[in-house]
Amino acid sequence: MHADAEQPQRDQDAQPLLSVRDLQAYYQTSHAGVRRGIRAVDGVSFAVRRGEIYGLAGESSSGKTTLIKSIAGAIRPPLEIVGGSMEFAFLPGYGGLHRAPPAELERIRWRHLSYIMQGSMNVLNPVRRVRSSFVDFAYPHIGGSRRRFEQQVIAHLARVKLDPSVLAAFPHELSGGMRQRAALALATICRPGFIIADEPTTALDVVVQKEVLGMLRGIQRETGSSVLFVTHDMGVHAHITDRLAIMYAGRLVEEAATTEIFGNPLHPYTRHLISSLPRIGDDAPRQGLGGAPPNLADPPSGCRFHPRCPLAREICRREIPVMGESAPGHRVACFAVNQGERA
Amino acid sequence: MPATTLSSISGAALSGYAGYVGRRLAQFLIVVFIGINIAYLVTHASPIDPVEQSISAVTSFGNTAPDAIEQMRNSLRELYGLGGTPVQQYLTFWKRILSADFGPSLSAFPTPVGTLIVRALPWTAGLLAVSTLVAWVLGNLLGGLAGYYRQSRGLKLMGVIAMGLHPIPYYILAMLLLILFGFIWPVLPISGGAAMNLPQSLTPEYVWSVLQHAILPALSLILIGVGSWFLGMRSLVSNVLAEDYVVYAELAGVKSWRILTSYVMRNALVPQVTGLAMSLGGIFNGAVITEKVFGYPGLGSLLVDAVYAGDYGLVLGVTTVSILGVSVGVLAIDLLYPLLDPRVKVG
Amino acid sequence: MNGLLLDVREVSKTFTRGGLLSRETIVAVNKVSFQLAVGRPEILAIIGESGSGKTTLARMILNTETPTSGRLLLDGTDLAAISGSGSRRAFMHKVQPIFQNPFESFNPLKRVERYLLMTRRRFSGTAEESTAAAAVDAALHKVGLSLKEVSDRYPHELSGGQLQRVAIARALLAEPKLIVADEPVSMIDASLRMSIVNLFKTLRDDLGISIIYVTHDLATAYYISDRIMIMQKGSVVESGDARTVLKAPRHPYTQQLREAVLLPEVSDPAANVTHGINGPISPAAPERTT
Amino acid sequence: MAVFLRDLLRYRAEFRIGVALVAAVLLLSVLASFSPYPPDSVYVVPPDLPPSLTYWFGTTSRGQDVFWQLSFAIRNTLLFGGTVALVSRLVALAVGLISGYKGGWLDRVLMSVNDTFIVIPLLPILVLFYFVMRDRISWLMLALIMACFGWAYDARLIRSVVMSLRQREFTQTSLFSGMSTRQILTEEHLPYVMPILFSTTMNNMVWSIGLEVTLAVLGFTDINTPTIGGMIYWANQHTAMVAGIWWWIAFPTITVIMAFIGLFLLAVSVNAHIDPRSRLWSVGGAS
Repeated sequence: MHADAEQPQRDQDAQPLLSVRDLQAYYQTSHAGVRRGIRAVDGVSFAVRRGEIYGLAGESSSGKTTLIKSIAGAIRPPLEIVGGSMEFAFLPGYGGLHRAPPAELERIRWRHLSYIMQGSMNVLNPVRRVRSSFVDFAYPHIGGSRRRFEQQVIAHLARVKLDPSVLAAFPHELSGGMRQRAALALATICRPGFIIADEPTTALDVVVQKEVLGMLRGIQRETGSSVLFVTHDMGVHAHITDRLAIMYAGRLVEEAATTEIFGNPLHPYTRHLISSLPRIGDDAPRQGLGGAPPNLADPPSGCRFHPRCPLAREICRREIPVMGESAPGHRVACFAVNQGERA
Repeated sequence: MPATTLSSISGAALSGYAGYVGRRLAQFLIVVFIGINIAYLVTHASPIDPVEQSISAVTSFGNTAPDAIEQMRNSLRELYGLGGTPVQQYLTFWKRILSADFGPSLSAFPTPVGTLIVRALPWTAGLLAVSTLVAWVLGNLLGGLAGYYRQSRGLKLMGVIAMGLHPIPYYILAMLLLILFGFIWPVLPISGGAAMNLPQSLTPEYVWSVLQHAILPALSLILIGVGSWFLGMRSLVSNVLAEDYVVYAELAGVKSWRILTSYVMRNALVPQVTGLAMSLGGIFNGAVITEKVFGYPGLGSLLVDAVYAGDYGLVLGVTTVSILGVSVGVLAIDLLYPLLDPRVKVG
Repeated sequence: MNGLLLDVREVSKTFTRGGLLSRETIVAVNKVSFQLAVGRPEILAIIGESGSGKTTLARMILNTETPTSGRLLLDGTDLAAISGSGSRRAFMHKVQPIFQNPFESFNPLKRVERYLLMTRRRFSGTAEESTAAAAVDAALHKVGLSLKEVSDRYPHELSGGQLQRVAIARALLAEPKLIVADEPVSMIDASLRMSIVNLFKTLRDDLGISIIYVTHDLATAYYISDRIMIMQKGSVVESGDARTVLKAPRHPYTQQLREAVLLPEVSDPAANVTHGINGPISPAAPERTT
Repeated sequence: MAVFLRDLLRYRAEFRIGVALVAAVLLLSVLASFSPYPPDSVYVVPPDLPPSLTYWFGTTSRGQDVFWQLSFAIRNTLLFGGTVALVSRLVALAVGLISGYKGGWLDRVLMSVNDTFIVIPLLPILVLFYFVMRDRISWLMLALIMACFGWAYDARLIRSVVMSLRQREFTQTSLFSGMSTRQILTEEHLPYVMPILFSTTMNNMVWSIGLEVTLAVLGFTDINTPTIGGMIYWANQHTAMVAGIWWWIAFPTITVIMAFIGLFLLAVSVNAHIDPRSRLWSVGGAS
């Protein structure tokens, strides 16, 4: 239903490429007969439109990694999808990669959906040349003669400013930045409609990071892919994403256009995240947030942020706030912000 | 800019390989040096005179005239460099080894020890090479499959069998095979290298006989080898499966057999090559005893029989050749290693 | 007093890799010099990317790495002259480290208070158990914790922020004059990071401890440091007052670094096309939450 | 430690089987103290009797009761393996800890020697040793010389563990908390080395007992002290298999195989329980 709420978009945007509805993903462990659940993702809904870079921000215990794993279909015990669905437009009717049959997965992988992983440094097979990774990953989808394929790869490598000689190199012979650019080329060579990027530049030095982000942006513009971009780094989000969702303790707390999030943050947690970041040239003192991120095996009742929230009130302890639209396209889950509409 | 970086890097890789070869050669020389010194220490630091040992062993077989014994004693002393100061003895020892001259064999007088060893060497080398290779390939293949298809019942059962086989010493397994095929189900020759009545030649009958005779000794070496490579590979594969490049290839929908071969097994094999080099000494020990059990005419039988016959020169010769042979084998594997792992260590 | 607390003179460190036939030399730190004055506590940031040599330099100051050439003097004592447990302890009494990964800073098999009590026992000279506990508690209070919260806890039972506070409290128990902190907040969650950063300011202002803050992050360096040094491939390319250098960098490399910092604000609203709602964006949020 | 053992017993079938096998073998060896016959006397019972209620495992051609002879043999054999393991542990621990913690040229020298000892084929050297010692060889002497060779593989394992521990930040924290090198190695690092020490002890016993059996069967040890290998040696001397006295060979063989598999399972399960990646140390073996 929230998809309806975002209707003011043009028609082609009306059908999102990915819609996640009320997703619940728990780590269920059964140790010595005692069942324990870590509610890493607990009721998350959002939609990624065609041709946008959708950002997801959150700290280490926010559940963003679990969310990515669930969407990517990399669900292995003890992780379990307890409820909700994740529907891709190019894979309709299954409610998630984990429910799709292998033949369907084979059809969409790399053609429609690709990944840039957190440990991108280590995604290339260390004992084989870079060329073979391109052949293994992309050739089955592109086909044609091997020579034409190689020319296509070389042309694509030029987009990330890599020399063709990279293909004959082993991964350890490349610098970190070169490897990351090779991984970026590998993930985009089939022009997939959807790219999941999980902390793709976290391990890079700042200068290289900016360069790689620019390349990702360029390729995305050119191919019109959608990107789900996950990082804890708000600076990166500000630089590259179109829309941005903030996650805290397994739930979304705010979602809006990136300009709106940084220009007019509403949730107390988002406000803190942005205001606490130091900036060169600004000498105002910054404050840390009291308390600590909650233990997801035993999360606080009501709003999970309430123990650390300066605006917390009685209702926050009892009830779970739902995402309400405070302005067109700006959703926030906070009683203090939404009280006009709610109570 | 990337092109320049690359060429300079591959230059470094090349010098890295040269460095690697240099280090392996140095280690080879160290092994041989220490090994030969241990042999020297064992023979010279013992309170018992090996010459007297030999003589008492030889004389215990029959009556020998006293002056013949005295003559033998002197020639042995001279032969094994037991005269002179310790420094002189040490130098003589090395001189003999470097010139591969161990004198005549006592037990097969006057055949030189060298000739006996050269005659036995191909048997041992052939048996070892074939059985080690078969065991390594088979064990890694099955172990790799067992690590990848963890649910397969057949492979699980194989794991249990491997756990039972791996810790059994070569002698016990060889004996069990001997009992099985010698007493309970006598279909295979249980002794010798080939049928006695056939002349050594390349005729099909002779070759067939050699192969038949090799089955049991090879089988006992292979069974234990397969068990240990199987277990090692299985645990390596389960580690490699968690590596980013494997997870990523799975996400990319790379075909399963390709992931198994080019990603999982290919990477897990790298430490197994090092493992092969490191266990060569142990495998050789196994070959020695297996040869003795099956009366196979290789270095192992030669060594044991030389001890029974009190043939000092032969024992020393076989020991030295063993150290040298195993070291050469290790060096060969080490030099092949970069073919499998492009990341030859520079450090 | 106007001596030097730390005097780094033309320090270099080279690593050689390879054996007899191929030898490769890597210059990790190349003739770096700087001083910290006694009685004038300050925060000095050493900034660099990976491979800049900043961590090697920090290790040489901590005397866990010996320089290939050059000298380091702490309070007039040459670090190269330190040998034997007595002088080593005297050195650690003056300099203490803080590490990057709070979860790795303590042995996972041991309770964290072990390190607090051990530090107290080794550096205070008294073996009295009850005063030790009181001293540990006092140190923990300085970082916003108490012995009650920490005692009997294993590292995995504490959060990253708490562990980093414990690590700082442990360093304080040696009553050092200098703390060398290598990327101390890069692995701390965003919501907790600033409280740790502010803690360093408190240590400087209230306890008079000088701090060498090693980082790749220009923004936090600007926020807390008095002086900065920019390192590139082992050499210091620019140094000086933090505000001056970072506001108006002179060296091209510093300018490049400064350019590459991604600000937590949308600089070019046209770049983000989805929605039209924007306006002038103030650097700080309009309403502060605390 | 108690929790560790409890978890092992509860979750690892290999460990349970291993404990059962080793316990059975140990029980048999303890029974040696209650033997009605001295270990080295012969012709105390009627020879060549098959297993019966009186002589559970039968009797030998030398007039010995196989059951009691076996209990002496397995006791001596385990004692031999234990001695080799104990002595070689001391060397392996010292070399591994020092090499791993100190690093530098000392490490390079020690590892060069170490790799040599891994590679050298030991059996010919032990045979050579027997050749020059002959009847003066005692089991203790053999145990010591085998211990001199049996440490290398495990020293490398311990070294790799210590090397990775040294890299970890808590080692620096310990150092700056004022701990001495000895204290860091014994209090901070040893707990990580202990499980490996345990599993290598088991593997080392398997190795040394296997070699001892081999040497004894060939007659290259002190054949008058009853050991498993010694029993098989005498059985072979009396051509027991040909004569159909199978129990003389079967029972020692079964017992020693039980010991091997039991010890090996203990090693494997402890290894898997603590660190599934422990085998990966050999990746660095080529450097």
